[in-house]
Amino acid sequence: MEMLFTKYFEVGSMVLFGVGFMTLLLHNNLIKKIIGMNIMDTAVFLFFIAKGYIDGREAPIVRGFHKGVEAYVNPVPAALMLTGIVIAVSVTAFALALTVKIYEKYGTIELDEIMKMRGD
Amino acid sequence: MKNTILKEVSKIVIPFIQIFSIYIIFHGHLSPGGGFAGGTIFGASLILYRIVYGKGDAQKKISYKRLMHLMCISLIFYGVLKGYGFITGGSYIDLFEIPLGTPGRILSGGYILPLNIAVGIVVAMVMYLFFTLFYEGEV
Amino acid sequence: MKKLIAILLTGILVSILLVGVYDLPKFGRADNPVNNEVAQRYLKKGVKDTGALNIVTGIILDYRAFDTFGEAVVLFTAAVAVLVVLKREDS
Amino acid sequence: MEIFSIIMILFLIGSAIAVSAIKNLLGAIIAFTVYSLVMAILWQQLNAPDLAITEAAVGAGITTLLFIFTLKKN
Repeated sequence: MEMLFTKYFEVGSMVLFGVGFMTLLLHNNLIKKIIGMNIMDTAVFLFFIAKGYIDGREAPIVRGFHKGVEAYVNPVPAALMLTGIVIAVSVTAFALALTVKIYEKYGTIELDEIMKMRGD
Repeated sequence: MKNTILKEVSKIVIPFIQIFSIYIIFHGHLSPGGGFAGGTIFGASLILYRIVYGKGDAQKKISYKRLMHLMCISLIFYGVLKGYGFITGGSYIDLFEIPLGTPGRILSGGYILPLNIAVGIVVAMVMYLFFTLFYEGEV
Repeated sequence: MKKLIAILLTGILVSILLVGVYDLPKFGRADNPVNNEVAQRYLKKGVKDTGALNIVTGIILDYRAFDTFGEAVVLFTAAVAVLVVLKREDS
Repeated sequence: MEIFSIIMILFLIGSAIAVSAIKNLLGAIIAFTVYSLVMAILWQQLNAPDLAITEAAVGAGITTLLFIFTLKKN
């Protein structure tokens, strides 16, 4: 139970992942589903960045002179997640384009009505 | 749009947004920022121009042909320049190599500054393309 | 019924993930296994190798530059795909 | 810093639940914008300013724009 107060970033990102997953499962609307997918993305990014943090150190930008290895936080998770943010944007844009096309064809974006129209 | 106040205000605001984005791209190796953030802000300024001035004026400045040319040329430029850097760096071939310079100046860091500019151009054009396709269905 | 199953599934998933979090090392310590020799190598020699004061930029545009190239290609491909899907025919 | 981070995480979970609970689609998109912006502040707290600047420009700017124009077409 005291884990909730020492590892609050990790616990928070896992709960956010669960909330995004529930949004993905519960709603019929396609736009709500895409927002849920985005929430799951950012929860995973938050978990990675929290793993790279070290108490009492500063951001990995050298100002003035190099203060040694023990003065900066871990730069590798930040470099990896910077890639992930941009990929998340392109996935979102493509999913929204497909949503626009689905609306033009069926006239609705509720998933169960689309299923009823298709007959399965 | 026929709103005069909006046009006059955006005529003042858009150059400041663009200069801020160019500052972020050019200081990408000295301070937080870089190609992705600066390119997105530059794309936002183009989007503002498109919303305020409409389709006709925007297509004169940024036509579909020019946009695609810029994107493809910067992507190919990125690949060729970094491929050349990988060949020359740390090998025994005596080809020309950009010097690293003193850290802390703007013109330093070897290939990082031109690569940042290429990434910024690609990101800005992609954001503008997304927006116009969602807004009116044509570039 | 469907909502109940969804909530139950999410509860099971989150509890499994929280059990996983319970076994992780403590938050914010310098001797965690995340901070291994890779990060220390980048921090120690990053400025001398790349010439960039921002070490994150040094990693994404010098050490792992082809990773960023693939990312730019993904952005370009997404733009072309949206162009194909969404461009109007009549214009 | 610790208290501030905990408050921000609770606010983040609250806005994520609000996205799921609000029936109006425009309201849900605005709640998602708030979520992105609070996430950018949290990354600044975790000493990753590059990510914070990118998320504030991309997540709270362009993604919201795309969602709202998709909603306008429907």
